[in-house]
Amino acid sequence: MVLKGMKWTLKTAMEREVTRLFPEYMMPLPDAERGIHELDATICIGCGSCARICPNSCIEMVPYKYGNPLKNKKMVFPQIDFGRCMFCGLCVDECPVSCLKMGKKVVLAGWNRKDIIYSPDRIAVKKHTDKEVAELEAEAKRIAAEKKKAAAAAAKEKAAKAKAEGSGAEGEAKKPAAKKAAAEKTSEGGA
Amino acid sequence: MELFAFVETIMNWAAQERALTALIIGLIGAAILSGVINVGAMAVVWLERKVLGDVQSRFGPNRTGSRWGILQLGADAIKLFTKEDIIPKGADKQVYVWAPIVASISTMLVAAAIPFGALRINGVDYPLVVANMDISAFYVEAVLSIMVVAAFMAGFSSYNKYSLLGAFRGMARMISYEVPMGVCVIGVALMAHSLNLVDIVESQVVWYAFAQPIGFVVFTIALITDLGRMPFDQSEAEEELVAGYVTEYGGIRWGLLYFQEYISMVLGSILLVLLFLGGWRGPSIPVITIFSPMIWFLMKVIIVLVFLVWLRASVMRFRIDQVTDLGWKWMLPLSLVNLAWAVLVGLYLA
Amino acid sequence: MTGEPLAVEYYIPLIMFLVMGAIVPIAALAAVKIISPLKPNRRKKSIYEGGLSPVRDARIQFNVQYYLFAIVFVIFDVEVLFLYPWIYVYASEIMNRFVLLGFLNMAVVEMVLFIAVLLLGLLYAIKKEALRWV
Amino acid sequence: MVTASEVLSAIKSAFPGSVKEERVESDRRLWITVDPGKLLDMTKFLRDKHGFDHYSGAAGVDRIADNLFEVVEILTSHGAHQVVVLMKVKTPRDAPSVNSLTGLYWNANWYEREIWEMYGINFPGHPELYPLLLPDELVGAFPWRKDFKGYPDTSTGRRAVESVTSDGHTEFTIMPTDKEMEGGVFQRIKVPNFREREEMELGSDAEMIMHMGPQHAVVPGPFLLDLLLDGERVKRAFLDVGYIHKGIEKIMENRNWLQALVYTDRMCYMASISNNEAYCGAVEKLLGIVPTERAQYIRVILAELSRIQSHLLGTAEFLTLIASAIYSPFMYMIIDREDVVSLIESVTGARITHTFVRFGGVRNDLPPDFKEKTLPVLKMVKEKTLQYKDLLASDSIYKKRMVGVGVLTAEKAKNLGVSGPALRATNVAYDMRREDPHLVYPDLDFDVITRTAGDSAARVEVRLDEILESVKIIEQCLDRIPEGPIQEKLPKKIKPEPGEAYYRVEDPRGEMGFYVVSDGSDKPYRVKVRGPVYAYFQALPPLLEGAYIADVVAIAGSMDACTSEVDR
Repeated sequence: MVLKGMKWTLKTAMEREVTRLFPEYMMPLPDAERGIHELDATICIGCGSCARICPNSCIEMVPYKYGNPLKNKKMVFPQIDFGRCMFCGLCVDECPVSCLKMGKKVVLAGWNRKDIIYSPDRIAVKKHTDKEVAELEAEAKRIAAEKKKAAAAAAKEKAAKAKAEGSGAEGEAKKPAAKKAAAEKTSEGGA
Repeated sequence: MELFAFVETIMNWAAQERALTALIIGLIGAAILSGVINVGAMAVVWLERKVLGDVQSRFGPNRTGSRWGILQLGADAIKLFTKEDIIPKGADKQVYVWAPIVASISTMLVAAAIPFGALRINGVDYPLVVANMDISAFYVEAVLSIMVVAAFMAGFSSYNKYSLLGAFRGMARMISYEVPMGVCVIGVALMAHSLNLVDIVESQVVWYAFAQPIGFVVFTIALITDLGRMPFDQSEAEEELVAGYVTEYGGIRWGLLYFQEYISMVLGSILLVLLFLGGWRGPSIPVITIFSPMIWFLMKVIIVLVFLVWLRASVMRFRIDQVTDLGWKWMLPLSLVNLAWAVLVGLYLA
Repeated sequence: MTGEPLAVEYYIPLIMFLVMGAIVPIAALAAVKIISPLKPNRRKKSIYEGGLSPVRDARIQFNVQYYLFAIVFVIFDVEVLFLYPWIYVYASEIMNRFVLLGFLNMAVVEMVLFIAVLLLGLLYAIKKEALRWV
Repeated sequence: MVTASEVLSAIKSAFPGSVKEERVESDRRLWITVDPGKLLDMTKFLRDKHGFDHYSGAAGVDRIADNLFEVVEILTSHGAHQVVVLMKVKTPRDAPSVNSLTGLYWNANWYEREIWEMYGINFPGHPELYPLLLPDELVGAFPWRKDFKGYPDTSTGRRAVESVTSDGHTEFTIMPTDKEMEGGVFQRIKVPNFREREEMELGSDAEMIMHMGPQHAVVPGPFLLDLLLDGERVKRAFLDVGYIHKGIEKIMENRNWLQALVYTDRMCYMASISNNEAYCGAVEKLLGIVPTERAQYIRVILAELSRIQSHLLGTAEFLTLIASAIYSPFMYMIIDREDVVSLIESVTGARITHTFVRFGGVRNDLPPDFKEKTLPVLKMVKEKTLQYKDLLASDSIYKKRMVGVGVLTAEKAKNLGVSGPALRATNVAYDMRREDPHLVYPDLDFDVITRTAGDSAARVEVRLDEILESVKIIEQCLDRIPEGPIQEKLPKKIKPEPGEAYYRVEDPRGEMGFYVVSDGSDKPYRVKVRGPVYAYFQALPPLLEGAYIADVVAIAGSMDACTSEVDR
């Protein structure tokens, strides 16, 4: 007979509801949750690995002010189009400095498609202030200047050496060209 | 000539003073009752959602109008009234348009003859009924099945295969259960020695549910079938036929058909209470003695309604051939057994 | 024909209810006509059948099995109709005079015979699979 | 036990000189390339003499560099032995033609149709070589060939043409480009379309064809089930799929090995761990690595959790089909499933599309309190499952509706090529976890659930019992799981050696196989998915004949189908 089912439903009617009224009560999320990305702008090096691995090409590297110019030479940071993101987490795995994480924030709504393209500023959980950036930039300039000096010195030395040992700097010259070619290739892939 | 004589009688009657009274009573009763049953049906829609929610560990309506969602129906009504009114191409327009109206008429006609409780004054119950006919039980049972005609009209005119099958299923179901239902009513009438619903209620010193247990069960099942509730809702089985006979209806037309279903659910529950559960009979409650029959009556009706909803949440659907089989091979013989029992009790033991 | 047995008072309210039952939906439809927008087009008016246009139309010839159902129903509905007046008769004074063997009420006997014949018919219909759903 | 080398020598002695290439990968895998002329005889020989009674599928591969097409026929056995023969037939690219195996295996039908429409390989002897997945406009474009430029040609930049109809609706049509029309790249193949084929079957005026789908309550996703009805009985059923065909196999060819993993999730969200696992297993074979032991245990735990949630949802959906969405035990199963999904989420971080399995390991380790959290849930699942079994067994309406409905005999089921619970309900104990041992399954103690009735009720019972078995497996795994790394060392750039691999796992719905071809680059050359639901769907029309409409719903529901995987 059907009485067992009826008994069960009656029993449940006496119990408390399990539904949560969503905006008021959010379900507890685990630590491993893959929610909206969180960017630590202070350590991002702008390498673009995340943009390259993204299967949906939803990450774009865009310029952003409040990062660390010491580490991120071009000052480009990931901007994520959540309209296309499928939260697979490959970008997080790929990040060499673990600056990109996925947090527990999952509520994602906007009036139009542009609203859910999150700029680096919106996903950044840690960023530098204007003052810090200025200091870091100064620092970067200083280091760059030092490096230039050192490089010049090294070049001088090298030149001196080269003069002594013959031509050995050809390999050095080739490397940047190869890098440039690789960068072009990836930008094509991203588009 | 007969017709002429009839007209003459009516004219004669209309010349009397009682005519005016009857007309006024009829009009007021119709207006009040149509309001009451509509509000009642709205309450039932809300009740169903809430009970289903409870049974399934959900909340049910909980946003519109406080935690209890009491304004949900108002919101739904506004939506239905502002929806575009479209008649599908290929539909038989006249029949299509008339189906909801016929449904509405059928429920109103049932409501006319059904007592909606009673008031107790000086120990006497005065039933609240507009047309207190001698054969009201017979009349109600007859008019209740007009609803299925409306459903058939709706399904058949829609020019849609789901609707067509739904209409056929609805008709076959009604056909299979109308006879057992009628025989059960006869069993009750036998014991009460009357076909008047008021008399039937008043004769229930023992509820007929106890006096005729088989009849009670058969009648309940037949009633659920007639109302098209689970587990007998094959005509609108949404997993097979989408929405059955209302598939092509939209907006307010759908709303009317849907609403009539709930009204007939209320009326059906009332009928069950009147015939088998002692109607408004019950001990007087002090202080509000005058309303005590009303309270008993409403309580019973609500219990029946909740039972119907609860049943819907906890049983599976029969297949249509199993339904007709059940009707012809089990319900009909069982109802006859009940009739025999009623004859025995009514004739020799009483 | 006189005025009394017709009990017209009972039927006048019924007409009122009938009118009321028709007025409510018609009023609702009229209200919708005023309130709601109406911009029909081919797609909105098309038949819903799983999202595709139907193969052939829905006006098919019905299987004869459906009519068998209806016929069996008509027979039994007549039976029920006969039973209703019988309620009033079987226990009446007149019938109490026709009693067989001291306890068999003739009205009951007649009805038992009547129903038995119909039940035989039902058995036959079931046996012949007239009540098998198609 | 029969091994692959024994099968190979038997073939060689029976058909000397017809085996062109051979590779015995292991005891259970045999790769041979055979003479196209001998294909039919050899298959017949294998089927009749060596118990290869299960045609598992076929894959087309476009070897554009060699100017060849390859068709890989995958033959296995229902329990007689565990050898999988992958039989390759090569056919020239300009006039491709391979003999059809439909005469030997009924279920070769759809696989060959798919290869025909995607690659244009002709199958002489096929009874109904009609398009299956592609829309009418694309038939004849052969989109999975390697030289396919996109349709319309993406290089010309022309996309769908927008037009406004008379009643103000915007319609999009995809037209072939002029270049394609002129150049003959686009050859329209004249075949009767689906509707024309079914209208041919319409007989008397009392019959009608009713659509169930693509937008209908019965279907778990958009597919079209057309019923030729006489009264309420189904005379014939027609099935049309491809409404949400995503071309995942082709997309995977254009992503690198790791990115392609993401798409396996989306094939069937109810079984995403199994799909991940099947793909990663195949790639691991190519890479020649074995996942660490802890990773293997984690994979098993999650796969079984995923099986539990899938079976719970499958049963719940099935109940809505025979009862209604209001039927409460449906909700109760969903509620129970939520707990299981939350458990999976606590490890993977996602609720349905996990992207969790990695080559040689898994993405995350188990959270520290995983065992403490899991055991109560397992206990609850066990209790509830027993209650559900009890409920269904005691419900007389359910028994009336389901017992003896949609009966599959063992013979018929094998012939139709179904697998998983539907096959096991016919008393064939065919389970990939036993047939093709992977991960740590051989070490675990569990039963393969079978039933004898083969009807819809038996299929549901098998599912509910499998939940209990999965609980058992997880409990064992939680006890035994060792400490250690969760990720094997991988090369920095994943570039497997040229080669191919076939790996199959037990999906919640049955046999899920991945056939992966590598050409040594960082992208898969070809990925072929052999999904269980594809086989279920193909078996559906013959199963539905003679049923009532209400039973159609029940039978389709008891198969626990997932359209998304069919239209992968």
